[in-house]
Amino acid sequence: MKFGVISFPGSCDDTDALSACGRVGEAVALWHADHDLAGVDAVVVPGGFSYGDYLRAGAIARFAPIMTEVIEFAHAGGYVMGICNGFQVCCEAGLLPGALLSNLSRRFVFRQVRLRVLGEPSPFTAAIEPGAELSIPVKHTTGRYFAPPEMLARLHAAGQVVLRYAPGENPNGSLDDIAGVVNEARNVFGLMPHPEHAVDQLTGSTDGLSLFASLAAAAAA
Amino acid sequence: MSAVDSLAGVEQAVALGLTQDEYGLVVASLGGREPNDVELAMFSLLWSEHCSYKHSKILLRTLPSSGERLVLGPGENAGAVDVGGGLAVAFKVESHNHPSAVEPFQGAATGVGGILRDIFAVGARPIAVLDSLRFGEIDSERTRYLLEHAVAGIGHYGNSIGVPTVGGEVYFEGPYEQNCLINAMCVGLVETERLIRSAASGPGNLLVLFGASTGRDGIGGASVLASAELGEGDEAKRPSVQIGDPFAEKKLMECSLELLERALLVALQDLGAAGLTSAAAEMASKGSVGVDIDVARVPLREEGMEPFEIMVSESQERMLCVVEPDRLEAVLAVCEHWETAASVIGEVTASGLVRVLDGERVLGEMPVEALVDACPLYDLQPRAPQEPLYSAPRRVLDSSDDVDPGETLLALLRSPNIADRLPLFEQYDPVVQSRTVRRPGQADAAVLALPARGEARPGIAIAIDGNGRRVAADPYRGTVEAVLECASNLACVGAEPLGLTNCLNFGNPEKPHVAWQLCESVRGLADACRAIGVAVVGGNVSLYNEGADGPIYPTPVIGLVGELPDVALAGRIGFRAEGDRIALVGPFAPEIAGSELARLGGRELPSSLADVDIARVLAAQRAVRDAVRSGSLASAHDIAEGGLATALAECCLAGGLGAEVAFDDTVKPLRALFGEGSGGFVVSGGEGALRALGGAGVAVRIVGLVSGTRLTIVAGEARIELALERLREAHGALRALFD
Amino acid sequence: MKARVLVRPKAGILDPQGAAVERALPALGFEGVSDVRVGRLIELEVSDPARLQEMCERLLANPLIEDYEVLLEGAAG
Amino acid sequence: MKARVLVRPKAGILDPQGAAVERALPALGFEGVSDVRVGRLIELEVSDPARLQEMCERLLANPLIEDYEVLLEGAAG
Ligand SMILES: Nc1ncnc2c1ncn2[C@@H]1O[C@H](COP(=O)(O)OP(=O)(O)O)[C@@H](O)[C@H]1O
Ligand SMILES: [Mg+2]
Repeated sequence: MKFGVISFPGSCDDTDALSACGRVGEAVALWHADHDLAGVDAVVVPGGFSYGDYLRAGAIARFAPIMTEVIEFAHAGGYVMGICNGFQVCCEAGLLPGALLSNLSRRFVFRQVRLRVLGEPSPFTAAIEPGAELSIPVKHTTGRYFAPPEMLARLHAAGQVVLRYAPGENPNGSLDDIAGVVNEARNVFGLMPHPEHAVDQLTGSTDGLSLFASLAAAAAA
Repeated sequence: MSAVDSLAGVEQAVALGLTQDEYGLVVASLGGREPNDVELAMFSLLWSEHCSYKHSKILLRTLPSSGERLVLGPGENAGAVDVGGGLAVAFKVESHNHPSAVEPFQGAATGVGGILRDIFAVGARPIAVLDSLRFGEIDSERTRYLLEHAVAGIGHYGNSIGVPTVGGEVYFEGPYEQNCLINAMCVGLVETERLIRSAASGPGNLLVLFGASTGRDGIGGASVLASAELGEGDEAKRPSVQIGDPFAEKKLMECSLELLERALLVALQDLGAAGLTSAAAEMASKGSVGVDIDVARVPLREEGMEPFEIMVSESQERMLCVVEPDRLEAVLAVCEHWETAASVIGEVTASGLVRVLDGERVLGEMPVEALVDACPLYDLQPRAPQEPLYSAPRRVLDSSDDVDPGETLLALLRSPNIADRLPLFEQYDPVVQSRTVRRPGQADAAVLALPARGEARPGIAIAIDGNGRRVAADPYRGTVEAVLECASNLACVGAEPLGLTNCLNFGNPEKPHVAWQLCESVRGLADACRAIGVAVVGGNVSLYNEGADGPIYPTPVIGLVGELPDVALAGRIGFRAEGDRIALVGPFAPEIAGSELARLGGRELPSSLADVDIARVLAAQRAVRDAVRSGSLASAHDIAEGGLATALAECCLAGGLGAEVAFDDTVKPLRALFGEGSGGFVVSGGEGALRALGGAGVAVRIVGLVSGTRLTIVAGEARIELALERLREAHGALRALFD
Repeated sequence: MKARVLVRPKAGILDPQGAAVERALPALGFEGVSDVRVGRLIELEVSDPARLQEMCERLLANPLIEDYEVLLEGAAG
Repeated sequence: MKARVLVRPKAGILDPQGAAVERALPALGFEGVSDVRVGRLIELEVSDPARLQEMCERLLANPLIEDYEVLLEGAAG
């Protein structure tokens, strides 16, 4: 099973994501300017500050040449996971519903947060007990999840909210403590927390591994 | 007629910061010819304090600059030490004080940008940033403004470029009110054989400028500004502020590292203060060659820039490299890949001259030596002050003996110099690059993992420190203490010092008392480095840090890098397990004079600090380090600001566990609880492990045990009993600043 | 032609920046200020102003969360 | 009264955002765009518009690096 991790100019957590993916599968780097997904089974759009987060986080990156392929890949049912800046890019690209707004604090926040995995089925959380709590860091300035009321209601009804900040842990003012959502077809997943920074006890926690492992299993199936 | 007679020339030179005598030397070094505008601008910047180190160079030569593990010493953009496995760690700390006083967000951001470039200029990938900040009293509106924006600026740059900010320190003291300090340190990792120097060589080789285009940023900025005091009329000196672009720097960094990875460069140099002028002259000087620069080939951001502006512009995010002509195409291709503009702007010559051209026209022609080496160096005229230099801090607390010691402890925990820094450092990303084993708040030093070597998981530890108030009280001992404190911080995570960097932030060195502070401090620094067995690999000097009320506290900021064999065993501050014993280790001889408590109580600075028994402090550090490395301790924390009681409270809070501690024989409880001095550690673990620390002359005293959810300390007559919740609330005092 | 694009958070969307400005003003002695919203200003030279709307929809604003308005030089604000 | 404050980077001051947008547009098929500057838009209700300039100087803009312009409702833009 092969992951591809995109690097945009300004991506920062791309190498971290590559090595996290490498723990559960094969992982290759993909370059923003290419029109080639190198035959991967799952795409990770990583964290960082693509194009400096200028104008609006993710707004410029979503037009990168490789995104044409990613969008096509996703429409064909391919698995895509957008982490932090990658989540923002996926929202801007229309692959995921909603948008990410400036944190209520208006500041960058790094914090190890507790997350709840909801019972809604998804290939990204399949290996995790529903209701389980994960300890994973967040680090962002623009992480407040927003969707207009009707859209939000639809997301809840369709079980598209798969990850929430545990009570009292919401670091940014996200609506309904939403930390991660999937698209309607459930093959694209976006989350603000950084599971790639929770794959080794030495650097803090291994709770993020299960997300990569779930995805690897789904993509291999 | 001697050109020096030209009044206009002298006047202009003086306006640009040169003295009349220096101007005479410039003329002499040009063979009696007066410099034209372009040349004068270049001389005035290179001969400024900031670039020439004319008041500090002689002193800096007294610092130990060789060591077993040193692989790149002072003189390069950053120094480096060997960390085994064919790897070296390059590091340096630098100030950006004056630009930050003008515009704190951009000043701090570009300060980080500048120090990052120094690190990748030697070929190392930046793997960590640390910051060292000094502001006035916390209740000043200006302090809050500076704090908020400086912290945001540091985060903005470091976070966006993907380099973790893993540590730092901040103090709030009156003497910094009008002259804040913003120092940033960067640490980089490089294969030793890939370290690159900045010496230009090979006449006929090309000079390639890459990165951002050149605008009027900081014309007469850093260099001139940093050589003059800020005060009233501050406004007029404001230069065009430099704006940091971390996105451009990220691409520049990846581009530079790939160029080096592919061995495409002869030499590499960042553009910092004095821009192209300094970069080109330094590269030529180090390689004993000449350079021609054609200003017409420099890509500009603004129209109508004059040649001198192009030569001294401090536009950020630019690098200069020397390239063999047949590698040019490959170099440009790498730059293109990273969306980084690159232009050939000149070439290396055998002339020994820096020549500035505009196409065919020669605009300036100066011997490299004149620019770089002919600037006079000044001996300082130190004189120890007879009167106290600093007024007593404002009293905010009754620190007399009859105050409840519990209340005193809470006041200390609440003090901005001790309170939890979380509200600041949570604005920084400490984990990107996946090396960070100990984040801020977890341990006394940051710990980063190096690539595994077989089963071994070696790492490095980094600490940054410099308590200006104690240096003000006693420049020699205060500086020794600062170095020892960094070494103690490393010991607590199990690391041994490898190399040291420093930034000397002082007032006007032409004043005898400031000169005395500087001399004494550097003497302390040199002695302490020899004692802990490390070289000074490089650093920075920032002088003329004064406001209307006088100089800042003399503030040598010390950055220390060490190694540890196994990061999995890196120490932590926090108590770990109920029932563990707590011991006080080391030759801890606390004094109230010069302490944080004395500051809160509004007491004058003492006229000296107690002598430190360095050998015994080192023995204690060794004992703690070895025990941490063996995994026998549950926690280790050095005693610093706020003394023993504060250290115990910090261990409780970091571990979420209470403690019961007693010192029955204490006669002077206030001093025992809150006094400060070097060499004390609070450690916890099993009784056997703690007793085992007591070898080779190291004092170990078991004083209590980890237990419950309250901190209880009995010291002679005095008794503290506080719930963790109350400690936590007090310790969280800085949170209110960021709501 | 010179154009200005004004982008603001949609009504109903919480605007912490606007709120922060609103909170800060009274402390500086400015009373009587309300409904503060902070958005983005983009100024640009365009050869074909007819394409501005498309530029806004696709790049300069995110229609889910932002409203925009285009001002052409010389036109009324 | 409703007011708008347009804040933009001063001429000559580096504008990384504007540069990034300008670079991105051609790739999206928008040619002929230049001189892009990205700034801030602040909209507010003020009871005393005479004080707006002072507000800009002290809080809404950073006069060191930014220019501002005040547009009052109904006035020409
Ligand atoms: N306090 C100091 N201790 C040791 N070396 C220093 C100190 N200050 C400056 N240096 C060394 O002097 C050289 C010139 O410093 P600087 O002009 O700041 O370099 P750069 O222009 O690369 O930032 C560097 O090699 C630096 O490490
Ligand atoms: Mg340098």
